[in-house]
Amino acid sequence: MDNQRRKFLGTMGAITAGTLLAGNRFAFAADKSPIKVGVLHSLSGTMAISESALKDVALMTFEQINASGGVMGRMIEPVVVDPASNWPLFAEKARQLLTKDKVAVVFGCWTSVSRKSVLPVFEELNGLLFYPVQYEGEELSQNVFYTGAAPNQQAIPAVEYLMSKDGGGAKRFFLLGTDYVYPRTTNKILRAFLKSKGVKEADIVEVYTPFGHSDYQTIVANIKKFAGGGKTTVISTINGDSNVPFYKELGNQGLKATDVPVMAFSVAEQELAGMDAKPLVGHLAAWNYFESVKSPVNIAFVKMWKDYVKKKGLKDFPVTDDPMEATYVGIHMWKQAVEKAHSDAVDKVRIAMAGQTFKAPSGFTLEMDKTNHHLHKPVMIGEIRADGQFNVVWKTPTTIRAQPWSPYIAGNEGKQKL
Amino acid sequence: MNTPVTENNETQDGGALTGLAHFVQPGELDASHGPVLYLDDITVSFDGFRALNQLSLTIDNGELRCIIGPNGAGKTTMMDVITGKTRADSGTAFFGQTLDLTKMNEAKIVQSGIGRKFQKPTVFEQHSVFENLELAMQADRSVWATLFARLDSESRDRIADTLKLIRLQDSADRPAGLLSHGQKQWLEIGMLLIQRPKLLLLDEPVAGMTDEETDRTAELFLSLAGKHSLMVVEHDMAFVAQIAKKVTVLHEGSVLAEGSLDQVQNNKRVIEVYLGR
Amino acid sequence: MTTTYRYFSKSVWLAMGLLAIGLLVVLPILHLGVDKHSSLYVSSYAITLIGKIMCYAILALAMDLVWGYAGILSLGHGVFFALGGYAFGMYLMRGIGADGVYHANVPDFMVFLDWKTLPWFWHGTEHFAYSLLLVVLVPGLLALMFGFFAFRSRIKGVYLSIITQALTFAAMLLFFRNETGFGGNNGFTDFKRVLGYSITAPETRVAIYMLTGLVLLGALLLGRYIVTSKYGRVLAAIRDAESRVMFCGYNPVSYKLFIWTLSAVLSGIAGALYVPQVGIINPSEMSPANSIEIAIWTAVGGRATLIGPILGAVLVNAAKSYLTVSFPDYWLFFLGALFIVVTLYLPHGLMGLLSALRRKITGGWK
Amino acid sequence: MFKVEQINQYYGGSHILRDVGFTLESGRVTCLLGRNGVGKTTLLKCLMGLLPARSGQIQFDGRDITRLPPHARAQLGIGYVPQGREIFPRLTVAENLQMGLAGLPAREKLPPLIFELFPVLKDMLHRRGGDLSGGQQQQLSIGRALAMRPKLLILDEPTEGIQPSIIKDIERAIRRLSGEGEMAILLVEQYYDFARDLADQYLVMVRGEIIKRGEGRSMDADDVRSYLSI
Amino acid sequence: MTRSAIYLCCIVLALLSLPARAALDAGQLSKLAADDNDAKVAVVKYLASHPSPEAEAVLTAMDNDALYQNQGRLLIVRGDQAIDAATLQALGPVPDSAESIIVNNRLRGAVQGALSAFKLFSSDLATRLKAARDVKQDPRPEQLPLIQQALAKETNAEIHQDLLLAQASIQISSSNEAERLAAVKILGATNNPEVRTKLADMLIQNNGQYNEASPVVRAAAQQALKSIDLRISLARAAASLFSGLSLGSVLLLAALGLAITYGVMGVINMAHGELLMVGAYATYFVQGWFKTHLPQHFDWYVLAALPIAFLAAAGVGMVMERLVIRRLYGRPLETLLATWGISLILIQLARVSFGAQNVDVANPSWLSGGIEIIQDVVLPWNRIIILGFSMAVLVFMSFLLSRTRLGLFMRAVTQNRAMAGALGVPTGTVDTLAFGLGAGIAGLGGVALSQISNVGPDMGQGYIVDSFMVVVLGGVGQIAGTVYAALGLGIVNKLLESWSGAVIAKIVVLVFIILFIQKRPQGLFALKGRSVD
Repeated sequence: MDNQRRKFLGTMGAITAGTLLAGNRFAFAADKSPIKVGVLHSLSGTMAISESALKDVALMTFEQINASGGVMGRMIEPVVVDPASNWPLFAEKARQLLTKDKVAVVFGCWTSVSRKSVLPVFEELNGLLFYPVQYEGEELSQNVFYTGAAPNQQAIPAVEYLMSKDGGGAKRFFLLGTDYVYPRTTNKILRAFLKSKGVKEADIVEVYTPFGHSDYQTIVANIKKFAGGGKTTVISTINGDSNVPFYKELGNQGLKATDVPVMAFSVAEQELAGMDAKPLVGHLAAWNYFESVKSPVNIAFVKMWKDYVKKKGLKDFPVTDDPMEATYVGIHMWKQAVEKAHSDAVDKVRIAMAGQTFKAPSGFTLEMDKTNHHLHKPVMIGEIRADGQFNVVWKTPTTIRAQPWSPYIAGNEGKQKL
Repeated sequence: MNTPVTENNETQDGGALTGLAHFVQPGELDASHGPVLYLDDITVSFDGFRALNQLSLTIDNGELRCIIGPNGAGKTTMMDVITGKTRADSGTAFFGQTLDLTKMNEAKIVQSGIGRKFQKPTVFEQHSVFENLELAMQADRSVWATLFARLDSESRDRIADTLKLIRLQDSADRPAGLLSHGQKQWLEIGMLLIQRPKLLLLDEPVAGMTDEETDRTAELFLSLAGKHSLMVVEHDMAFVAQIAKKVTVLHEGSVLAEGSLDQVQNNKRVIEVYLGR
Repeated sequence: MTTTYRYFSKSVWLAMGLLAIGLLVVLPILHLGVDKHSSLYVSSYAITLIGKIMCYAILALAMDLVWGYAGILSLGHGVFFALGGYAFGMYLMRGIGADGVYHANVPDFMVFLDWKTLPWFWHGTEHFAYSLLLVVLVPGLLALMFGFFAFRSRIKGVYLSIITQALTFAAMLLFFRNETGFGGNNGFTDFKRVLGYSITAPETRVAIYMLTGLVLLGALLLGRYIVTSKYGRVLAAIRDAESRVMFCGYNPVSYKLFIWTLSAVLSGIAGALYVPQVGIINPSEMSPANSIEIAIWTAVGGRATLIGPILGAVLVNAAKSYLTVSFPDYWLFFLGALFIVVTLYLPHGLMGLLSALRRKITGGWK
Repeated sequence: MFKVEQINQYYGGSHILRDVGFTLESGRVTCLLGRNGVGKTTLLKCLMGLLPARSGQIQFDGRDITRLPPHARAQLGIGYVPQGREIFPRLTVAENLQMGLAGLPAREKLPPLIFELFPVLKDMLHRRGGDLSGGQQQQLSIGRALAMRPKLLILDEPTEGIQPSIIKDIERAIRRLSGEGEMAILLVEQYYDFARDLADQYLVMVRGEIIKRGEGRSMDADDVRSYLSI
Repeated sequence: MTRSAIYLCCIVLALLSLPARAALDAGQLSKLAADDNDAKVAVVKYLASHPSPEAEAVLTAMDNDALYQNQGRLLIVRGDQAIDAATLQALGPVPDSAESIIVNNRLRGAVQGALSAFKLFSSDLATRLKAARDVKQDPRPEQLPLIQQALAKETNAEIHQDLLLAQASIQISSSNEAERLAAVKILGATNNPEVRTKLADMLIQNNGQYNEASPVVRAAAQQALKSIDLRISLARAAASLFSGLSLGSVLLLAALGLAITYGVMGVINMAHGELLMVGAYATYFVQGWFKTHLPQHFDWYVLAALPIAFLAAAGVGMVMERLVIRRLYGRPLETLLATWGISLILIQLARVSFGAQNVDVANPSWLSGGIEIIQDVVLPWNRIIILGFSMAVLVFMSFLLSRTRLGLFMRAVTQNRAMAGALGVPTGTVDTLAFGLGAGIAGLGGVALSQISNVGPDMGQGYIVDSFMVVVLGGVGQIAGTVYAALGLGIVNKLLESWSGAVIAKIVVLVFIILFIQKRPQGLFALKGRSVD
């Protein structure tokens, strides 16, 4: 029904626009119909907690682009669907977006499993997916642009920082994660990396908890025990809801960041807004962007989001974070690529994407790698402040090229290109 | 009972050889000598309350026995023990001379030839009358057999006969749930009969029946006696008078009196329990 | 509600036949034989969506057999469905061969875990026939074991429902573990081929789709045979008056066990058909919420009707597909309200509603 | 003050109560006699509203109470001592008695009359109801009904399975209650002597019908006994 | 720490007693504005060695993220006023161009170490005690001179002991054998795990050489290790028992409401988890109200939240009962499905009205931190209080059930509904109220959960399976059984977790429950009697 009406309005719009622009000297001006783009983020179920803000930031970005004249003069028409944190439903919705709604591009997914679920669909139907979340790597697809960080753009610099004098010169590593692929792979890479740095096997512990685990008493006690053996740091790949009980337990059992800092890869401003940050001061996170970055682009970006949340009466937290920035960057790069290619056709856009640059809120100019579909990104380490923001305590001087295939995993040599 | 001592000894261990005349299959009824049901010293208690108190009772082959007694005398519990629904705390219960009821489960007990009608009529209300009888009919009860079961003409005839007997020919295809109370009682009796049980336990079979239905039930029971053994629990004294040869009065979990209706009615203790106190 | 339904009236047979032809013959032709830009073209979206819903319909039918006919409400049928899916998924994973991202001899996720060789329970899964055997045996044996203990202990009603929920929850946690050897949270994805054919080829898709349709049809006929057999009547009798059935000389344990196991096997087969069509199997299929939803499809359609659960599965899932696009923020309200309305006002589901309407029109039942 | 007219009740397909009607007066004991299964208890359930009557009317103090739920009837002042006592087994004796006050305002206390009639209850206040002997439970059940200060007291076979000494107590209690003249009492019995000793009027029920009624003193003469004996 | 630095410190300490001190060296301070952390650490060390109000002010400001720089000048920001860091003179409002000086963990550690060393000289006993504790727990070599200085002056025995331990913890690495021996001898009384590691390290042989050359010291170390290990293992055992009890109390709070609605009334309420959620959101709501209206009493918001959460959840529960559950009595399986529908609606309602994300519910100060039974073995206050709270709820519930008229009616209705009605109990109203009570108790559980876990729309889903397991295991209708089952499951789960990891522990517990129920279908505390089926 709704689609029908939309289609009708779209056609009417195109006809009107076409009439108005008759005689325009540009050959492509005839096509002023809206470009449909898909938004594939869970709005219900367990992942809604993370993904719903990405849907809103995407809609905000579309609005911004439309307000400034659209893409090649064509308006963006978003098609929002709810895959409900249900992985097979992700695949179904992806297929629907590509075959029924015929969207030019899809922005979406958060978890690895959702990406893995839709990947065959995008490859089969030659669709285009922009994936905005940091992930474990070990994947490369013609049909996906990865705007989040690969492990070498997050995990490895973070550990290097922890081992440095400023990071506290960590000697022992407690790798704590939720039991799924991202933590497993990340920790595997880290283990190999640590070994290459001369860290002994006995100084690394890996512990995994089930999804939704909420009782971290034993684990925090074990961290303390482990920390008795020397300068220790915790590298947390705990995901989602479990972070709140983990950090609460940490605070209440008196584990201080100055003694045993926790470096998290899945905790950003949005997550912190959902917990009391005061006991967490000094704990760390590694990202490619923090809201507290003081670049003019970022100040505008943060203001735009805050205004948008207010204007729309959204329930989202008026803070920005890395995946939101990655979504924002991805959409803009796609727009640039479409304009460069003079077409929204997937094959043309894909070619145009290579080497695309964009001045990102992180204060750096990000570049889409010419060959591996990943962004060159800066790496930043932030320490949690009492107000739920991060102090950027360290950052790379320039952007870093992604290595989706970690050299620390056997058999990955020479795989960095598509 | 006057069963020879030797045979009694044999039956104690489940019974392989009874007497010299015939060989008995374990698990099959042997009531060729004496009582079809033999209860001795049965005690059942719930939460300290003794529902049955050292109850001893025997029913002969082909006998029609009426059991009466005030509420709470233990009639239903006794039936529960016989049919394996309740386990006795102590005492022995034999069906025939070889089948130890205390060691069998409900289904086994039924298969060996004891049929029971509940106080509240329980029929399969969603099934038709015909199907009710079909399910109750003696047949192979294994899952496979029922999966591939086909009704042969003999079975159809038996169902038709039973329908006639219980006067439900015209309702054969109606769901049992739509029958009147009395009809349900009849259907349940029919479901017992079609199992061809050796012993029928009937708990208040005429409750809720019209006078006419009651009379017909009495007729039916009298005609069954001899071929089957019947144990009827009933309060309706007119009905009891119609059918009873021998009456047992239960009181507080054990037998208070036993004998013909006359004897029982004139028994001092019975009068005391029922009227005097 | 009256007595057992007539299985089925002539018009139902006719409708079913037409529907089967439409789904199994016409749609595939419109997908394969018609030009993509034609208005008659049936998209791969429609084919996979219908295929998926048909898998759910088989699952709902399996649920109906135990719940509708035997009165056993399982809140853990997802585990059987998922086990079937995993069993066939193992075959599909092996079918990837060395085409995975690591070009290794073991599935990619094992490379993450540094497993050099396949664990023992993966042996033989490269054989299609063996994996089909697993599809049947694994859910079947689990159901048999669980059912044997549960029914023997006379656990029924809500108790049984709750422990089936615990069963699927425990299984979900087990499969989430990466060390268990089934790919953890990511499960199995990225399948390449089945029996040597590319899994994304339209012909393969249509073949699996048609197979699903045939299995659904077969399951329906099997279900009809079972519930109209004497066995089916005994089963319904157990549901309505278990003690009476015992006093008719039947042992309810074996009766329940048979239908329970059969239902688990059917669920497993549905899972096996589901996996190649949706392209992923992961432990969330075993989440208690998913299993409860299966019960809802069955309740919405109408228990103990065979057709009803199929109808319910189709309607609820179609509504879900539609509402998650049109009203993404509100579809949970619809779903929740549906649960409540059906249980409160439609205790016999849509089929009950239909027959009530028919009675109203024709005046009186039958 | 309590009037029953043309009550009918069915169970399944069978007619359990057939046009039952009678009236009860304050200060008088009415005995309803009949064997097991004639429908006495069903009738009482209809009077209490536990089983709504299919047809007919029940009036209490001139008010039609046929459609009232049980608790509303209790609040109007109908006390019920059911067959089998129906003591709350896991409540203490004191709590069981408190339950008798359920229909009254919270400040009401137990009338001392209860302990005068059944002194044994006083010693057992903290025992669980389920642990009492049958006779004690019967006294408790009557005491519980008296706690609500009923205008009509219904007793269903209070002598069933009770030892003679307690039957004497109960008899004394009923006599005293009726003697005070403020209460109508409906006593359902099978125990002829007990009924005869107490009855001001009697009703005999057979197969759901009241087939005989009369004054209590004429019971012997009317050969009521024959309807009860076996 | 080099020897020269120690000398330097000694000289500095000698200066401490000088009456008048100059303001801080602005040149030194300005290095704080630079990006070089090594330089910053050096400044902190400089400040640590110049105890003065200015130094303390600067360090405190750094610790609180209140140190700013404006064009190379260091400012301490208090509210919206700026103070010159070197002179502590007020400078008026904070200029817009001021930038915060970022203090990372390394600096913060140094800052806090310096501050606690300063506080060793405080005239306030409590401050000194706390400082001594901090120093004992985290002794830093650069603190040694200050510690020794303090030791010389300290009169309080407890503080003295702490300082001795701190000194020994540092001197254990001394190159002087006598100092080491003295240190090791004292250290049997420490609980510091790092010290323990150092002691253990002495006894390790490397290439045939003990790390500690002196056999006397080794013997003492052996002795010290023994007494430390005994104490630590006792404390750890106590702590793991506690964590089991604590998990049990959480399970109990989650399940108690269900013990009424399911156990007593026989209603399968799949929306039970969402009633917990209602309680938790009510807590969030009250917290927000306190933040805006009563910020000075913020710490007490949790207490105020208790009745609100109870009423909110009870209200939702009563509405549920009236509108849906009432019509489904005697149809447990349908109730199950309908309440599942209700749970979906409640989740989405929460999502629509509060957003999909978790909301922030802070622990008030009296629920933060914990009791340290020995160093690094802490029993957190929130868990202790929740343990106590669960017992209080239990008492509250049993009071309601056993001492009030409503409770009496409820028990009577569940034992014999018809008879209760015949005695004048409006059974329908009692059902509603009883369900409200069960729901309200779930709401109280929600308040407790908000203090240890996340508060979000989906939070209830995580508890529903666990709660049902507890009630079923304990035996339906058995409040006492529920208590034993909850605490037992908590302890078993925690024991298993330390042995096999969290995932396996949970699976094993579930499988155990499934098997147990096969064996005893009526749960731990079965009701015996005729009415079993």
